[in-house]
Amino acid sequence: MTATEHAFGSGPAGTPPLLEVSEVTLRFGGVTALSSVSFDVREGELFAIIGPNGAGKTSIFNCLNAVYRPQEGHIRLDGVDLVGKRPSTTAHMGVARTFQNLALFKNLDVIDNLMLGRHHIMRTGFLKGMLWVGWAKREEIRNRVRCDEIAETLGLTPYRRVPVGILPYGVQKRIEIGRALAMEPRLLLLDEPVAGMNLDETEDMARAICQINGELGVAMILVEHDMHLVMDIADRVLALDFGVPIALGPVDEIRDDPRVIEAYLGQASTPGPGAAS
Amino acid sequence: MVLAGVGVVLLAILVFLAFDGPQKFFTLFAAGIALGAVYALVCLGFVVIYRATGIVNFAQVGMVVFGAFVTYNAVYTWGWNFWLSMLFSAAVLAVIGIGFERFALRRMTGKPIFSIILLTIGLYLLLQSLIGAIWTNAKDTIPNPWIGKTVSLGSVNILQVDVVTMVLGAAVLASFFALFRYTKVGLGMRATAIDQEAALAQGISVPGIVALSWAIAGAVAVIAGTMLGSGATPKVGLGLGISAVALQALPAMVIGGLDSPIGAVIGGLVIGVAYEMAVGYQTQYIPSLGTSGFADVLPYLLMVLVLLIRPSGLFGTRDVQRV
Amino acid sequence: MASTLAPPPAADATDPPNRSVLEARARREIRLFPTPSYWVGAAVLLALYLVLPLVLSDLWANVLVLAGITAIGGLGLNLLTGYAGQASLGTAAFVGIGAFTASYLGRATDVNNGLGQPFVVYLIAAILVGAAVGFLVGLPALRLRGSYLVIVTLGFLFVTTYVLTQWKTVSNGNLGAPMPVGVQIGSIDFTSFDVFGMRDTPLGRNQGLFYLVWIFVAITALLVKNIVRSRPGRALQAVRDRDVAAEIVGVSLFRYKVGAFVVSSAIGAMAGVFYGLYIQYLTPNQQSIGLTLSVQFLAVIIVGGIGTVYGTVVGAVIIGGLPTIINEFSNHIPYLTASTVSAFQGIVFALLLVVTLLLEPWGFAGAVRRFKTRKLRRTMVPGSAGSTGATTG
Amino acid sequence: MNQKSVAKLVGLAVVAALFVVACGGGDKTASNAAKNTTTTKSSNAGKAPKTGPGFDGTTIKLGVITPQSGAIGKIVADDIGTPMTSGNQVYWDSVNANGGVAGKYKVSLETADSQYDATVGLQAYDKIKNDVAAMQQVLGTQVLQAMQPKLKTDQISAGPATLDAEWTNDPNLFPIATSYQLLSINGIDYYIHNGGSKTKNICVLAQDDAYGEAGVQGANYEAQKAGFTLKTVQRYATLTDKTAQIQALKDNSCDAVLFVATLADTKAAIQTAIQLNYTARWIALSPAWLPSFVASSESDASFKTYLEQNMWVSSTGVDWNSPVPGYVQMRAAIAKYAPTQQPDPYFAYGFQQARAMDQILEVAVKNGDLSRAGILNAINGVGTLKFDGALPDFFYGTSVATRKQPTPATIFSIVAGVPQGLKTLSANYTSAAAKTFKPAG
Repeated sequence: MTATEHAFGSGPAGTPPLLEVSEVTLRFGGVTALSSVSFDVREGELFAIIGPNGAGKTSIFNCLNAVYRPQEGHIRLDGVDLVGKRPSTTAHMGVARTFQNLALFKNLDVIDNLMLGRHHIMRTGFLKGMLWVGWAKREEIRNRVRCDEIAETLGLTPYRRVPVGILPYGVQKRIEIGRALAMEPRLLLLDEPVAGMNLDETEDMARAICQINGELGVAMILVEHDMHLVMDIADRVLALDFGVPIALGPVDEIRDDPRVIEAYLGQASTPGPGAAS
Repeated sequence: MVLAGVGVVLLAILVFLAFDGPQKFFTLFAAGIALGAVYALVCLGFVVIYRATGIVNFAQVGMVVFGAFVTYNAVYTWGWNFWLSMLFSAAVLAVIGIGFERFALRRMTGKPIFSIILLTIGLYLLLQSLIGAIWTNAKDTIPNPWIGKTVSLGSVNILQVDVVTMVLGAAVLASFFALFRYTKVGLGMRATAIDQEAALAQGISVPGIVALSWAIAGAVAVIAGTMLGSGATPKVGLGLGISAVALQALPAMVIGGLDSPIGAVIGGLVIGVAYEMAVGYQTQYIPSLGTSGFADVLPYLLMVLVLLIRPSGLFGTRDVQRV
Repeated sequence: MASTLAPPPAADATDPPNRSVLEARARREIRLFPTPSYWVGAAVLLALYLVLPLVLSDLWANVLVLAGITAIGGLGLNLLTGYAGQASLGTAAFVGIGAFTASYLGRATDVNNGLGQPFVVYLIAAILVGAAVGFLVGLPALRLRGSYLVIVTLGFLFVTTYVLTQWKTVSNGNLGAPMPVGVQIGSIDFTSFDVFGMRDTPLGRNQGLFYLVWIFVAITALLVKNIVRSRPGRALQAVRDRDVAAEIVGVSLFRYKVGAFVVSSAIGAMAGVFYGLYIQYLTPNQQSIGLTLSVQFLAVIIVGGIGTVYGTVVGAVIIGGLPTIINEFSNHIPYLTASTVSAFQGIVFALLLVVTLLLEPWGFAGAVRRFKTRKLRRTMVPGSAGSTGATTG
Repeated sequence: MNQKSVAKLVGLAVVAALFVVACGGGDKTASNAAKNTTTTKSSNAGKAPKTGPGFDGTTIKLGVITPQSGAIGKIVADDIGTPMTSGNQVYWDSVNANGGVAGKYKVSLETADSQYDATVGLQAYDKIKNDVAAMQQVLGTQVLQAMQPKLKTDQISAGPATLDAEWTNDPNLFPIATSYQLLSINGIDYYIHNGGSKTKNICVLAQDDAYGEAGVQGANYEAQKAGFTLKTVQRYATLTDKTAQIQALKDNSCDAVLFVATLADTKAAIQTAIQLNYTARWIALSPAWLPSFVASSESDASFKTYLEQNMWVSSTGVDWNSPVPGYVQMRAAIAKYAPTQQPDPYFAYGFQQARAMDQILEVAVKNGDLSRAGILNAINGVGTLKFDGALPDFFYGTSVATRKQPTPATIFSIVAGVPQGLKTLSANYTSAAAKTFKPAG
């Protein structure tokens, strides 16, 4: 895996990390979803978060997206605290995300979904949009071309004008990645990108992830059940169990960590390729 | 906390007004409770449907008016006994309710919420127009056993028809309580209200529960409509004034919490009393608010106040936001 | 599915996406009239616009003026409800606000303390007032969803009639106020339109208003269309389909939910100005600017098509014309007497609403789109037969 | 379709449009009306009257815009619109039987449904305006207000079917009866001089709308002229609970209540008064009254008794069985053309309204001009509208400036069993204040 080497190379120790999560605690009523979670993600790194169901993986993403507001701790992106910001602000700051259960705008076509990824890059507001001619039109064409390029890369061109709601699941997954790419993110959050995929699809997706990480240099956080995938492509891994961080380190260390093995053996399903989420 | 503060302030205002002129105060208070009982009955119908489907059912307004006219038809045209007529009307409206659910609302599952609400508005208008086509020459009141009769409570006179309304309101609330608490169907209804999918997974027949809810809503609508048509406060009599009153009950439902029967009753009483107090004292104490009309918007202002403090109403279940 | 991500360039048999090709395609796709048939349609509409007032009877001119006014307000409501997914029963309130702003500014100085301003001034003022009030109404929408929002906007409707009634300077209270009489833009008087001296007598008020109102329908439709085909329109639809996901891709809910209210209310108030010109005397009560009127607007967008621009206009013509058609043919409909005509109109109206929602939830435009999508799916997406239809959702 | 053929089509469409512009369609009546005005002056008596829309030389067609259906319209129609239109019709039936206006021009009515809604009313107007020479009846204040500017443009005269004083100031309208303000003034004044006094507590309970304003305006004027102050003015929104207002009347010990209501609220107000054990002299303006309140068998007994004991109605006209020639004629016409018609104040109003129209048309015939403009001019030539005792005569003079509203009101008490449930206490009662009252411009 070349991506692994590449990622290690791009994050020299000593430079400040892109993302710094420190001592984040999140509670819902009496339930503690995350307890003192700390980690950092370096520029260009492919970081993975693993853990059994209910470990709090998606909760971390929701904190990074400012959907949830942790009661304690800080989340700094380039030194700016994300806690208390609006979710839309995180997009402007360079955080993009794909969702476990897909969150596409299903009445809109593929291109419009990709264009929404470029929402925070574009500037046309109500007034400029109303007038259309000139600025708004030029911006629209410019960004549409960019989205077409992304669609082409992801093999979405045949479906360009089809409302995404009627497209097959695998295509929708790719559209979601495309939308995240269209956002030109600095940090990409991938929530179980291969869930429900067969072996071939999983391999395709893995290749895509490595390519985005490697060629575009986008830092990533990958939440995944598929341990093989994680072990294959991630640089470093954080293991969570019921909201509590149990291990953090390079892939090799985590693989052999007894606590991680225990947490995973504790649940019925054995992690492996193609495991359904 | 804030809510308690608002409550204390409102209560203090009531106490002040009570000492200001007891006779007037208690007369208005009694009228407010009577009005509140009508609102409560209308709201209970709204609540049943909201619990089952998660929408505010404007068709309820139409069912209230339509129910009144069906009762009228049985009492006046066919000369039936009042209670028998009401029972008959309840059966008719229960069937209409089930019909609405079966042939209209059920097909809307998964559609945007405003489409569903609009559908219920369409059904409301349909019932209202049908009234205009069917009963072209109706009298202004449903003949009833309590016309012109009052009971005295100290120095306050209350219409007998209002007393009956209050008793019926209390009875409906009590039967709701008993139904939800002690019957298997009620348990199913509670489960459905909390989570339809989970209820389905537990083997509860959700479509059956929803249909039953519509039947109950239809029957409750008949009680509200019949009492309004029989001259219960606000004495609009038999006519389209009933739908205006039924619409006025919407803020009461929000104040109580869209899914809470007890909330519906308390919301109704709060709105009823607030309305009468506003009419009775506003021109005297705050004449700058105009000669009338403030009382009509006060329920909505109270509603916004409650929503600001508790977005799910006084007794409603909190809505969990999902990504 | 075959290879997903860009395979090595050498392995790609087809040409790599060429920037200029893509740009040309983008230009073609975002055109207002992408195919010649659209141009034909536009030309036919233009011809109709020019000819209709000359041949229409006063009654039908009246009906079409009112339909045009409903179309304008409906376009605003469709932006809010159809595109942004915020259901509102408050449209009639903005019609009232627009009408009374126009009345106060536009009626003569000797009539109930009017300010005697010209058309352009009171039109712009009404739009601005509508936008400002729309901003205030939009704020609660940030916290309220679905049923709650519907009830709050209904409350807003009641509060508006109350405030207008109490604000006697503007509305003349219970007595109601005359609306501005004349509509002059430059030297053209729309209430007595003389078609550049080509007729021996000027056209009537209804016909003049037809020319005025429908040009504004066209302008409003164009502006709304521009919004929905550019960045803000996509953002609104994203908010409608999945508001949290929209926020995560960078759409500010505050800006777009409130923005939708602002724009839609401004358009509603503009419709109100024309409603005032049409009705000429307005009393601020539930009968003239109440729930019935609001429901009328909602019916227009449902029947015409939620989330489409041209559908709204079609819906306005259908909803506006239907009662008169029924009335005109009431003699030929058995069992219909003078006293049951309106009940019959009401039943037809309600059934139209209910049946549309049940059978074609995206209205007239939905039926057209369904037809197109079926074609599209057949050619574009083989093997997705089991998926749901594009028009449901 | 290629670009060329598209361009061709567009061109054709535009050419077609211009062609039609030149040939002209549209509002022919406006041009007719304009032409008619110019020739009116040169007309002379004796010749066949000038024709116009609604008059083809033999038959005069008059419009009636009244609610016939609709949510509120149906109620208004049943209680007011239908009997009033029937009054119009019966009058013209009897005139037509004698040959028609001036013995030769028959009159027919064309009715359009306003549904008691201004928007629908405007469409009803546009529907029939080209067919009619004048509007016999327009019912509903909001409907008429929306129509006023159009009446002016189209030079159509209209008979208002409400009693607002302001109608007197519109040259296109021909009101026939004492206004609400004067009914209030006279009603209160009658009370002061008959059983009450200035020192009694006199109050007002009024609907909070334009009609209510008119009643309150009259009450204030009477109070100022007679030298007392109104104890309290209570207002209510129609179809809402009136407990608070009645309680306020009771708390203020009101001895007399001027009741400015419509029949939709009368029952609720009185029932509330009964409930609260409140008794006073109620002086109701005519729109609050409906004969069926005491006529129908199923009405509530305490309600009937309360009305009989405590309510007066300030209205116009006389007892149904009065021997005045105007009523003799009306009863004869009913016997002949509408034998099932029950005694009804709105029927009587409609009958007299048609009588007023008749007088105006007679003048128009005499002027030799039955065009719209001619009829409009005829209003100013009628001098005084005479009703043979059915209503007080109405002095019109030569323009709106010279019109003098009739001042008398008739005060009725309520008696179950007599026609309309009304028994005259004082016919054509005029107070001192009524003589000086001027409606606001």
